[in-house]
Amino acid sequence: MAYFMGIDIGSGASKGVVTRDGELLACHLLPSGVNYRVAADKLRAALLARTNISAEDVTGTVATGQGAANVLFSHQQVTDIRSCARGINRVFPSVRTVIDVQAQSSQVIRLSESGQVTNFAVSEKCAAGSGRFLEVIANVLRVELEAIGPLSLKSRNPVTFTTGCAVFGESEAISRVAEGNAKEDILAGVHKALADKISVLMERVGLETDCAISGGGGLDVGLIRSVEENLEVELLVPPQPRFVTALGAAIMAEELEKEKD
Amino acid sequence: MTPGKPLYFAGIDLGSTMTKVAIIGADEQILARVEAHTGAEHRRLANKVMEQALAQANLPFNEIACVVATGYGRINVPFADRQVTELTCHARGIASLFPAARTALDIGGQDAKGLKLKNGKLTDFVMNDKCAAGTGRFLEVTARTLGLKLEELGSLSLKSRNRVKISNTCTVFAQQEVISRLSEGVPLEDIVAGLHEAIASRAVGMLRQLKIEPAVVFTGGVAKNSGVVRAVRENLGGEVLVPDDPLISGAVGAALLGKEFTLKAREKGETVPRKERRLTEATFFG
Amino acid sequence: MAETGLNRAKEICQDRAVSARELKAGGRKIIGYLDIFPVLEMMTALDLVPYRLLGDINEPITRADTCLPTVVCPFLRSVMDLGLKGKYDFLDGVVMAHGCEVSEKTAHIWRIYLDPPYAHFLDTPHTTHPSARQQFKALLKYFKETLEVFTGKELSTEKLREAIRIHNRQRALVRELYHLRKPDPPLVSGVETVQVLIALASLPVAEGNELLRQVIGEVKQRKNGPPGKPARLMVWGSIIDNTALIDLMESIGANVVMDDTSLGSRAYFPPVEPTDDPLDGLAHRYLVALNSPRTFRETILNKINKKDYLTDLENRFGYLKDYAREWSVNGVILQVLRYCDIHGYEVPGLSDYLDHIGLPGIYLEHDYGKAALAQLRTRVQAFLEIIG
Amino acid sequence: MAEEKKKRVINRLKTMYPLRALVDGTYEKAIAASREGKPVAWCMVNWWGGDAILRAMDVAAIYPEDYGAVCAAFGAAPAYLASADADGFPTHMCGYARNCLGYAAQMKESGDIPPEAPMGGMPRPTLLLGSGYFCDTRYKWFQSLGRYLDAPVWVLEMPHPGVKESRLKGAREHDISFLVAELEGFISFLERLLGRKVDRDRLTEIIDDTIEMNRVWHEVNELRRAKPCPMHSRDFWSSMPAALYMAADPRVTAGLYREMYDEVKSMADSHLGAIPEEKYRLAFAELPPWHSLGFFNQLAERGWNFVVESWAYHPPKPIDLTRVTNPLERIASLTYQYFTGYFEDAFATGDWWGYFAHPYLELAREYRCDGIMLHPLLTCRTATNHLMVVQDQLMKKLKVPSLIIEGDIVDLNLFDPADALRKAETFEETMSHYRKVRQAAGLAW
Ligand SMILES: Nc1ncnc2c1ncn2[C@@H]1O[C@H](COP(=O)(O)OP(=O)(O)O)[C@@H](O)[C@H]1O
Ligand SMILES: Nc1ncnc2c1ncn2[C@@H]1O[C@H](COP(=O)(O)OP(=O)(O)O)[C@@H](O)[C@H]1O
Ligand code: SF4
Ligand code: SF4
Ligand code: SF4
Repeated sequence: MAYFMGIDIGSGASKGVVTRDGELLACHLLPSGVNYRVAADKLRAALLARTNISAEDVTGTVATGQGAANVLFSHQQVTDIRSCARGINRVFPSVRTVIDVQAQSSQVIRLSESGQVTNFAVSEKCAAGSGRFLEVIANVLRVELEAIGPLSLKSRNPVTFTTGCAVFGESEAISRVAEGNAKEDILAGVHKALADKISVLMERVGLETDCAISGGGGLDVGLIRSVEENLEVELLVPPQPRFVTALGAAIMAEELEKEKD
Repeated sequence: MTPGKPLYFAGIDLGSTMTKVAIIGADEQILARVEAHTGAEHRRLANKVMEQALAQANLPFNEIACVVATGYGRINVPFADRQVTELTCHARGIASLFPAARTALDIGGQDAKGLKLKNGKLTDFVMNDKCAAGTGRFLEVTARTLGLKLEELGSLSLKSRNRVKISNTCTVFAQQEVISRLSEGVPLEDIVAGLHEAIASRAVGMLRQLKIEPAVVFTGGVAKNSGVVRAVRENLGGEVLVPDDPLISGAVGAALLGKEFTLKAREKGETVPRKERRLTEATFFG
Repeated sequence: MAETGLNRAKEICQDRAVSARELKAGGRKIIGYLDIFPVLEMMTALDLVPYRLLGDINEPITRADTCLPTVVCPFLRSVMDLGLKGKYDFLDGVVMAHGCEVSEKTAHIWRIYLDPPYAHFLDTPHTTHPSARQQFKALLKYFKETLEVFTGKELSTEKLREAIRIHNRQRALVRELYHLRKPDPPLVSGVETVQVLIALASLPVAEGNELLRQVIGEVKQRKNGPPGKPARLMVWGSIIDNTALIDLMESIGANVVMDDTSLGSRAYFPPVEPTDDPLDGLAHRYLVALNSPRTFRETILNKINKKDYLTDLENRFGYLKDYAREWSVNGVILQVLRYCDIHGYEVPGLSDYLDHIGLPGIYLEHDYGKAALAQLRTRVQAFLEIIG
Repeated sequence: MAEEKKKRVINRLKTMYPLRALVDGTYEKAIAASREGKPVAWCMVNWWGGDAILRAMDVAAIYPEDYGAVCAAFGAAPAYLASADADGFPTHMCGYARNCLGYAAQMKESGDIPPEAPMGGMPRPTLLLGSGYFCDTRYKWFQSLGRYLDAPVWVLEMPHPGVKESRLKGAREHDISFLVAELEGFISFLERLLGRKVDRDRLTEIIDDTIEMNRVWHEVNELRRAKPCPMHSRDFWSSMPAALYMAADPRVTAGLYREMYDEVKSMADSHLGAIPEEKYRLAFAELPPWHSLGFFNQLAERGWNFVVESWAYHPPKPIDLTRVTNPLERIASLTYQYFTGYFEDAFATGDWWGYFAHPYLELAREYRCDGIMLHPLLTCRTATNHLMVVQDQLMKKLKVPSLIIEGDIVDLNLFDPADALRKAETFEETMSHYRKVRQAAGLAW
């Protein structure tokens, strides 16, 4: 019996999964904090504890995400674009396009029926194009991240942001509140702004259905609705969108092992 | 306005971060200067700042011959007789403080500007107001992240012997970089110095779109930060003049322009149309 | 209220496609053209309606991202975007020229992705060398040929002469309209002028002439023209195919009284001179007489083998000095769309020239979007304060 | 230069060095000529024989485009770019042009070659030879130099072949006679400027040598179809300027290309590749990031071999010109061939989008490429305009994927190596995937 581990060190959160015979056994998430190495070690310890196995039982580990280089115990590092494609392929084999919204960037990935990346586009290094924009606004509105989606759905009158910058957007949101705009309208405005950025990426790679959303953005029903409206497509949402990339990494660890044989 | 009676002029600079008011007399002496946070909640309090300035000058509002508003909230000040852009006002204020000034850099909360001056007047300018990187907001966010006061950043960074390079341009992501550098044990002052360098090199890069001629003046709230001032000097490789109160130049310029408008109108036997001298709140999205 | 010419122009301008579809329903064939180098007379002579391709500043560019990169000027990307979105589906063909390098590229990309029944690319030399003039005339013959094949009709010299006459008429009328901007305050505002120009770009030339006559008549009569303002501006640079930018200037204390852009004076001022072979007159007008910075003009060398910078500037920009004098301009806006090379390269030289003749100018680079325009407001206002 | 790693993964050709030295030497030669009071021209790449005419008239020619790449590689560009910025040239314009404008500004200010100019610098020109082809920059740039230089500008005009309209009856003949007329026009301009006549016999000789030089250089590149490919793009870029910017007597250059031919041939015969293990074969479009060429070493470590570049930097496909008697017509015909030879078949197969994507399809097929790396430039539209079409057509017709890495030729701030590497790594999977797809579709590689 072989166990495999996928470790995804994201800019905000570190996610890890353990698989056995292609089955997902356990997953775990913790904040990446400032020391990715520590996060990676803690994540492994937690995963081992959950599955009740020891480090030696793990046949292969693949690390991914922006902090992948800090996962000293991994056997290989792969880009999160690849592992996200693999992961979504396992969850929804019919998916040909996946929108991955993380804290640091958004990306649109096209993939083959076997989960290989066939095309991709990544957002610029600007917080206004990533999940971080939502965090920033949620924070100033004093709304829990979990609540922003449902709240945004209630909006009837989304505001239009006059700036394309997350930082100025923050002050604008504050002023809007002081002006008497409803929080849901402000949130819906941010969701729309981010969805527009995603549409631009989508134009570049071309949409092929089925289409799914992964990453932390997949937890946000407000964002999902905005993207669906923009692209005029229904999005498949995996049960645990934030673990898709880590799952993909574990799958790649399995593949690596098979290649050896 | 009865002739012979002393004339007073007020300038109000409603910035994104700070609201500044200056009141001057006909002799251009500054009789009052007040600076307060603009902040979202406080923004309606522009009238309060004006009130404080009037108290400082010991004048009833009615005595002010002309009120000129500037800054990015200038359109929303109901009691201002005229609105003038911050570019023109800063130029005028800077020229009155430093008659030799030919080039000026102004970094405020929401934008960075480069000005060219000739004979005390604005002749050319450049502006960055699209991205928070390179503006005062970058430092505000940093201070918040580090739990420091804005005022502390400057002197702290001057202690640095080995500043770090901040690789993220985006303000938001740079904050994260700051945190991870800290956790790596990089001394605080080296990080702050790195941030100052980032902001200075960006601003100077923008300023270079104008032909830089001495004397060069550095104003705006960020010029209060001695670390950025040093970094700007290094980047320019030359002397940079900083006024004692770098915040006020826009408001002073606005007041000076108020005087000019009034005198010009008088020459023609006219008066500058006056708004009601009532201290009502400013609005936002006018 | 009786329909005035200005109102009609405004209406056409609000939805350009309406008039096109009406024409189409009436059995006319409509040919889209880009920029000012396709020779309109040839189309008019064959009873085709030349219809200028313009962008839409209010429509976010999305589809064009798949085939034109973002480093292409946003005007062309907008044009392409509208094409891909089917907003030009009433066209029977397109003619594009080698105006600037990117418009040349757009010509091919349009053909690849939209494959219209008729398409012609008219190469346009960059110099006015004698050999280039000959070349251009030869290229006009090819253009004539493909038009004849497309329409199945012969383009006779008489018809061409007649078309030249009626286009020249339009040019004269536009000049007349521009004369009405000379008084202070001008009789017609900058925004109104743009509306008329956009309408002209959407109508058959004869109808355009009618509209112009009507507008000129009523503008001369009216009492409620634009108010006097301290600044009289001339706008130079990349194409302005919408009212937003001019509106911004006129809403903060300026009258825009003159332009040097390709939807405005540049497109209309030079007439076609009569020649034995009308193709000669046309070739001369479109290659030599049209004043666009996309055409390179050598500064003639005298005995000394050195170029004199000021003489060169005078040769290139002297006409702007005349415009400024005739229209009593006291400030020039040098506006360039981001990524427009043709106009971008001119900026320092033109600024030098304006300095030399003592006319203030300011350079504005913009993105062709309503939101982006808002950020120009402070800049324009500061300029008005500088000249005020 | 800075980033070049110690470990050299790419096996550089020995015969490349003298070709590179030839180009580097032009700066010194031009300075010497200028000191002796001889005329110097700053020129754009002028395929159609402007170079031959200059050489026949003993005018030393240097190429500010090449100098832009030199300044980028030496790290001298930022200071020149800043000067151009300061003078108000918009930053979205060509990096080469802004580099040169800044250089000229500094030259005007100091009255001489700027002190830290790489390769000794470019001496003050007697004339500027601009070009009406490829991009608007290539004549607007030289026109703008009037701010700093008093040299007259001549623009050599080009027709625009390679489009559907250039296939109309008689158009080709017309275009070629236009080219010849333009060359004659340039000759008379030069004769007026320099006050002497061109030696027509010498001109004929140089033209014939040029044609031969291009032929040999073409043959060298044909050898790169070998698997593994013995010559990496980096060698191509180092040796291309000798032909592209007529760096020396074309007869000498032809000799050096012949030596290169021998070296590449012997490597191909013994199945030696330019990198240790060729896992992926790539084409490159268009201009490389001159400031970060070390990046290709990192890719070479991963098994990426760059086997061919876009047609625009390659010599024209050889044609038989023996029956053309007028030498100017010979060079004009070769020029015409350059602008049409790579897409002749585009029209034959019913497609008429000419030079846009067709040559890339052909290269991908002939050089058996697994992918193409597209380098859209933020400051150059010419090298960027068509790339999305290229990407689209390569995928639709040949199932060859494209990797897009944005950057710039001169401004290194616009290139992010870490991000580029992340994209490249992902792209390996894409290339492997499409290998299988092509196989399934019955494509040969
Ligand atoms: N509970 C939640 N509800 C809505 N959005 C969420 C939630 N949790 C996280 N997000 C979004 O997901 C983003 C983080 O996504 P993630 O994929 O974990 O990024 P990273 O891997 O970079 O840390 C946040 O910026 C936020 O936008
Ligand atoms: N005491 C201080 N020390 C250091 N920096 C300061 C201080 N006060 C203000 N600042 C900086 O100045 C900026 C505000 O500058 P200001 O010129 O008033 O801008 P605005 O006109 O947009 O309000 C703040 O963002 C902050 O970075
Ligand atoms: S615009 Fe704002 S969010 Fe975007 S990079 Fe700049 S600072 Fe960051
Ligand atoms: S605006 Fe400039 S780039 Fe765009 S079409 Fe006109 S000349 Fe060409
Ligand atoms: S092709 Fe591009 S890089 Fe070359 S000169 Fe033109 S704009 Fe510059």
